[in-house]
Amino acid sequence: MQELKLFLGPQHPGMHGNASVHMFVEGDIIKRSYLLPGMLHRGFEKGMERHTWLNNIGLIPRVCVVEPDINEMCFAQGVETLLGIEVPERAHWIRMIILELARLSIHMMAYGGIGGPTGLYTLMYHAHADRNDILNIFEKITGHRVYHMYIVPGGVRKDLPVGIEKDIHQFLDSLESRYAEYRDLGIDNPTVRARTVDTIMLPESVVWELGVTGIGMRSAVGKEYDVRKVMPYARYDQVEFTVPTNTYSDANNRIDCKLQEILQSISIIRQCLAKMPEGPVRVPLGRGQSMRWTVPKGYAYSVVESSRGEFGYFMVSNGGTHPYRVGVRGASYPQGLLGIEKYLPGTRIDDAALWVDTMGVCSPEIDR
Amino acid sequence: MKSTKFSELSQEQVDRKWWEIGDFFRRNSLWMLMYCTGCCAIELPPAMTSAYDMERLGMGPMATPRQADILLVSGYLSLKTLRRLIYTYEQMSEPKYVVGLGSCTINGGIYHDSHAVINQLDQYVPVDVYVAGCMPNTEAVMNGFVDLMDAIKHKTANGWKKYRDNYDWYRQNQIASLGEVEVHDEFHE
Amino acid sequence: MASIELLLIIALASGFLAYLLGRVNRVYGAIVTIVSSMFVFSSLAYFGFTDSLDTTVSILPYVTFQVTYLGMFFAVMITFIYAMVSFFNPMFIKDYKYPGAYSMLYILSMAGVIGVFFTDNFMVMFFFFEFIVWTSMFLIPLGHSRKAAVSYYAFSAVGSFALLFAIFMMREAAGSFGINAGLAAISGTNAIVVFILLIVSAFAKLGAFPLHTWLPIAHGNAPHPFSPVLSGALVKLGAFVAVMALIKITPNSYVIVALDLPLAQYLVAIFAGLSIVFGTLMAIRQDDAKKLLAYSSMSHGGYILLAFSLGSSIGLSGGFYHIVTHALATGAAFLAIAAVGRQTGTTKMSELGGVIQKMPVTYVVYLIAIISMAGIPPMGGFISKWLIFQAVIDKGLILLAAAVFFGSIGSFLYVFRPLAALFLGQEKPQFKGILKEAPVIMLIPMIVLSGMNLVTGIFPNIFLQFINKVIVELGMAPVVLGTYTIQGTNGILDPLQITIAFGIGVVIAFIIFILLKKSKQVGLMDTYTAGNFIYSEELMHYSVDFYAPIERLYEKHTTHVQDMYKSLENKVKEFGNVVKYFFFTNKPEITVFWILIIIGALLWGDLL
Amino acid sequence: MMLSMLYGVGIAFFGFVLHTSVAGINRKISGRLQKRYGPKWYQEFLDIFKLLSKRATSHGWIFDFGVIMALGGIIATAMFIPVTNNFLAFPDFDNFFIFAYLIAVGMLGMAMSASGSGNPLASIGVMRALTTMLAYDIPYMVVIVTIIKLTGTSSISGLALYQQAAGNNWFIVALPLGAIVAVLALMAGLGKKPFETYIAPAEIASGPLVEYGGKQLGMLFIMMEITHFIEVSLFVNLFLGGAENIFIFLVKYFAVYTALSLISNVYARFKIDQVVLFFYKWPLLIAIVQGFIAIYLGWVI
Amino acid sequence: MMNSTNNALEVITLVESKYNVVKTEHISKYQVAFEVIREDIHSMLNFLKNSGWKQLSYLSAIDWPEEDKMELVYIVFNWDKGVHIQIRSKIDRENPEMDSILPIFPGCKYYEREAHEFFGIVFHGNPDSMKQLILEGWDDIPPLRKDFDPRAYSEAHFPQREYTETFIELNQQESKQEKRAARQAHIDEVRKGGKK
Repeated sequence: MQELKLFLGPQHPGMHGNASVHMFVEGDIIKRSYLLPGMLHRGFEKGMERHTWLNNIGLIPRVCVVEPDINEMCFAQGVETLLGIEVPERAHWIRMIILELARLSIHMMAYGGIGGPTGLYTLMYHAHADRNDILNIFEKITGHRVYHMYIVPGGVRKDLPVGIEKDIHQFLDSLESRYAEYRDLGIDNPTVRARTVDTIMLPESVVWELGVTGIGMRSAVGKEYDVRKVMPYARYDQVEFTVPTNTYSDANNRIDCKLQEILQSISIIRQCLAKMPEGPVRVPLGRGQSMRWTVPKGYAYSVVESSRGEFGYFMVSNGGTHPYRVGVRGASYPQGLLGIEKYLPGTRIDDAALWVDTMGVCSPEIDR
Repeated sequence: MKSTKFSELSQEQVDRKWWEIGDFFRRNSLWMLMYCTGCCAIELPPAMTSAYDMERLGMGPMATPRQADILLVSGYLSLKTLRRLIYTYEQMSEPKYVVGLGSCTINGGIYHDSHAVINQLDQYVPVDVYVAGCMPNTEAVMNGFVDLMDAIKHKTANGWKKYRDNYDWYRQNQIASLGEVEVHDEFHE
Repeated sequence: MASIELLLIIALASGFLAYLLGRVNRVYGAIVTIVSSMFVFSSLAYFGFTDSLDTTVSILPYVTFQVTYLGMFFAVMITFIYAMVSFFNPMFIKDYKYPGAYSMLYILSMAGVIGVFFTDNFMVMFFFFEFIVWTSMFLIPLGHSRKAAVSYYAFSAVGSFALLFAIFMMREAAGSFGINAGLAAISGTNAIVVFILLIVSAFAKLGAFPLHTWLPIAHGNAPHPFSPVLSGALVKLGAFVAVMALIKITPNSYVIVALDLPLAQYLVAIFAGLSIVFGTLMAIRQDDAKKLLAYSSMSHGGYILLAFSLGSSIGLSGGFYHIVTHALATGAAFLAIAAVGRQTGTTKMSELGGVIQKMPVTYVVYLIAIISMAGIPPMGGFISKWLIFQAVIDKGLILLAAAVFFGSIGSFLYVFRPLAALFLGQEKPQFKGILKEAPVIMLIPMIVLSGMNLVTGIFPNIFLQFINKVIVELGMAPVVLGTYTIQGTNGILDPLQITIAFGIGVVIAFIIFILLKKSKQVGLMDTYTAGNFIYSEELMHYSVDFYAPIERLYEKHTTHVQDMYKSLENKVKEFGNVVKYFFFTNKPEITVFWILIIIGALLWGDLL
Repeated sequence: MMLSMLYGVGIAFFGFVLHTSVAGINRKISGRLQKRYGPKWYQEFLDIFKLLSKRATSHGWIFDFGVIMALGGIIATAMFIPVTNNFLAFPDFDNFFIFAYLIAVGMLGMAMSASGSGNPLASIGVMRALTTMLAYDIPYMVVIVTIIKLTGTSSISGLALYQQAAGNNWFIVALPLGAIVAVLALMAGLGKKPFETYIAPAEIASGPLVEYGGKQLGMLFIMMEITHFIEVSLFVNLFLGGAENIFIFLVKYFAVYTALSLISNVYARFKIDQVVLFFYKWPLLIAIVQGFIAIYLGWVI
Repeated sequence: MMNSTNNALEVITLVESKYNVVKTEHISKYQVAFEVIREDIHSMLNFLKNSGWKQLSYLSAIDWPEEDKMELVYIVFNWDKGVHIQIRSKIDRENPEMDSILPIFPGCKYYEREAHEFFGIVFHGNPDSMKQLILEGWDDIPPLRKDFDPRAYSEAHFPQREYTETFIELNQQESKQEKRAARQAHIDEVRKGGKK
């Protein structure tokens, strides 16, 4: 046997989240590899069948840990589609603010996250310091730092607190003023460029073969393939933003897209704060006791653009008080499982952690 | 006044003195294992980085179980993780401490009826400090660490001794829930 | 008084005795090799150091002897290696097809060594030179590779013919075959030609760049116990020739003023530097431990040549001392690998692992050997490398200094690889239970060599004083030596002091270690695997492509020299085919015709 | 002889205390750079003593023996360090090559012990460490050869005295190109980013240290602190003109180490072959050019 | 892309013209669902892929024990048109079998493997689909089937925390008034500056 077996995760500093990449290595080139998922399997899809429609609000943020608001939005949209109700206007805008703040938070975390595999810890510390401000804003809005349970079917849980606009503006301004610094420290840093330029490629053919979405797809295909643009939900069709794209998808360009999206999100939040109308933020889904609310029979697939791509909930109702079946399409499912099996081989063990990181593999949404 | 002459102390007392000195160093330099077992791990980066800066307490993340002192069980444990957690725990060098974060480690939390998630961590490995909440705030996490330091100071954090003494009991529980603790299948030649 | 002639005859006779006894029982023949080589070594060493060797000749025709310090230095060192390695013969003799022949050839090649170094006649020297080449050539294919023998012979032939031409040119100049007379008489353009011829001969024997390709083939495929002899002893014949060329002939070439070095010496130094770098790079990427050590011999041969070519007395003493330390170190390393090869049946690093658990003594021997080879105190390699560094820096040769340091740091890389891949790590499942420590008779020479490695590192002055005599004989100023210290050109070295400091450091570390809590013993499979379970030893042992990242930087450029020889080989083959076509066709009359023409040309060609 | 040996042990201990404190202070400084409070300045001591108090695991005798050999070799090396003009154990015997090669005993011991743990990651880490050493040592050695050729001595204290005698004409000024190379090599030698390829937690889980815990790790930490002390004080003596008294030494030492760790904080880690290419491209060329300029043309500022 | 409503209708006419669809649903302007017979799925997916629905977004199953059927769902997506198409088909529940769509969408490999693991559906032509992916050492019926009860499984396998009675009693003994009084006393003390 000429091969050596190395592991990236679950208990490894290079792996974010609890999953394991098994790598068969010759010299320092990976010859075969696969992901061993399931270490975060909680039986979500089964668990959702066992909770009522409203009880599920407490469960769904926990599907994907780093990005809980996407799940809430996805679930809320699906229920609204099944029910055929329309959400109040203000709720749409608040949802957009929350979603974009969440996107900022995860992008800051992911951008700081390249500090891990490349060893640039200063970047990580700075990015996390700024992300903590976002969490504080969330705490002011929703009462919780991470699992907000704020976007609920029918709107949002309650209105924005008074004076939060000032906090948000202040944070956005400070982040925008530090944007150039982040670029200098991160992707324009010569040592980071040495690690990321022209490595960890994702060609367009691979994108279509695997079904990669999100930044990975857009940086390879060069078109604005973003759910917010292609099939706008909430009020994304009423704000102006561009989706950063590229036709040469190496690690550096993918991180670059991520950084540009930060600027776009800042602009979207500002537009939302300016355009947001007054009014109610929530409509009830039914009458009577909320635990007995039912949802009409039907199938719905609800999609939201997460930071890693198309995030979807496939929901089936049989007309009862509980969802009949909820299937979760994790955005990183294709690159996480099939991508690691087919396209991680050939890279070097130095790059494995960076591969997993820049492809945006998130284990909780794979395992569920 | 009690004499502190070295010769008059019994071997046991000398050992205890050494142990107390060791405890001082141990509680001021707690290295935790970088193992994100569950979702509570998302509150660890703020705790580790600039916002709360765990390092001022002498704590830091460590790469491998051999080097680490604390095993941080951050949240729910699926069966697959529990196997690896026990394996990792047994690899750590003594004295070792376990901190359970989140209500899932206490009683299963929101996943109490799941087919894949265990309900009570201290059936399988001894836990020194629990931090309740779903998920616990960063402040609560930090407070948990301070509690652990106090526990070390007052010699109540001796889960590793319990594990050594009651190894059969723990093993029996592990096998009852997991079937086999160390799996042989196609993933593990 | 002991006569050299007598020793030579004893050696030759015991060779035939070994053959005869070997026909009866193969082990007896091998034991004769031990007795004979030990006898020859001890009498040479004893009588040599008491200055009581007799040079009179009464039986052998045409042979005359002289005792020089230079010859004795080489002869004693090489016979020591022969004597040590001979202890391995009884354990390996079972594997050979012709055991009697092996024992005989082993002793005969040693007899040739005596002849080469003690004769004062070029023709006799050449005879014994060829004697060694032929005997060792028949020894190599016993390791089941005829290609290795052919390759060895081809390069040896280049060296031999170069030497022969040089000898004839010196005969022309001096009128006799006397060594001293011949070397003294040569001058002018002839001197340059003889210099080049001798250097080619030395390069071919030492395996220096670009005449190195035979080294890995011959060393790697020779029988396990013969590889240390080849690498530790016989290769040093080249150094002997190089000394003759570089020190005794001084062609009046252009002297580079800035370097204070003649151009000819500088060119040799550059080739030596190239062999250091090339040998290091190639050794890094070998998978067979014996080939790795063969390339390391090439690199160390470069060190020796470089030291000689600098022409200063400190460089000379460094070169001579490096011959000693390298012979001891590489001998011990080869013996350790041979022991592993005997116990496991392979010397490939990718097939082995965890040998240390069953062969700890062999491991320690190898460890000491590589510490010496890498030039780390307190072993002998450090002293000789230190002396060479002094000489290089004294001349201010920046590029060569870079090459020397490259070889020195690079040697950490390649010697560490067998240590990690072959000895350490997990035991391979196929060797579990069957692997044992080598027998005691094999451990004796290994331990003796390790002890010598230590002694050369701690008390180098014992040897350096003798080397000073050699240097004085060659007409240079001796190196300044204290009781324990060596005075270099820009610093003093006290090896004993370093050793004591190291000992104190280890004692302190050991006290710290022993005072602290006892550790828990765990197996080698209970390691960090990022929390995953693994059960196969083979998947845990890192031994293939050990230095992959650095190998990748130059792996495309490693075969240029081999390609050159390959194309040369093809040309020779084609030429042979042409000759065959013309001369040896199916029609006998054509062959007869050509033979007649050649005979005619030989007989009456001069008349025309 | 015995007295100077004891003196040498004292220097090694001094080096350990000094570097551990300086490294602790530097952790705090880096903490401030990273927008946080940072640990206590004596945190490194706490870490080491804590490790020594733990019950470790051992993978066989070579695992332990390598650690002892590593620490012993490094202590032996540190004994030869001249701290100031008068604070040194072996005047005239502090030959540069002793440091260059005796330090390798420690490295070899650690490498052996790490490989003896049977973990492939440790072997990969050792491979990277050796490769990095091959990369940075050649340019560094060329610079040192230039200096030795210029001054005619290879004694470290002799070199420091030479610089002081020349009116504090430090080699960092006199040989500016060589000094750049030396700083880069020092960064690699100290294992600072961007050359920190062999620890690389995210790639190979702290490399050679992967299997250590408890007292073995504690001893290796002591060994590393003393190694860093040796390397930084060699730089101080070779390029910054040594020190007349202990305060000057402390100031120079602290300045050098702090500057390096600050620089390293804003760089990511190279891949291992990038390190080799980096050092064999410009630093080697610069070092050779510097050597030619200084030795054959005699241009020394 | 603003005319997605038309896109959805276009898809319906496109598919209905070519295939014999059991049931068509127009869920929203970005989403269309077809229920087809099992034999049509491969050619339909192939047809849709060639028409631009290049991405397989989701593949899973639904368990219908009352009808004794297992329903397979394929969701494909076209990024230019912006329409998700659900293709559903019911297969036998007792012996669920299906041919893999691996030749059409290579990305389905792990979806099918997961569907096998959670529903017990056998996909012919998918080489690794019978191996375990997410669960490890599973010894019960596939967990996402409706007749699997996770609570019973959990109670059988994982010990629950037992809250001892004394604990509960202690809490009950301490009435709300007492608690309030204690809290008030504490606040007073803090105001006085006695305790922190």
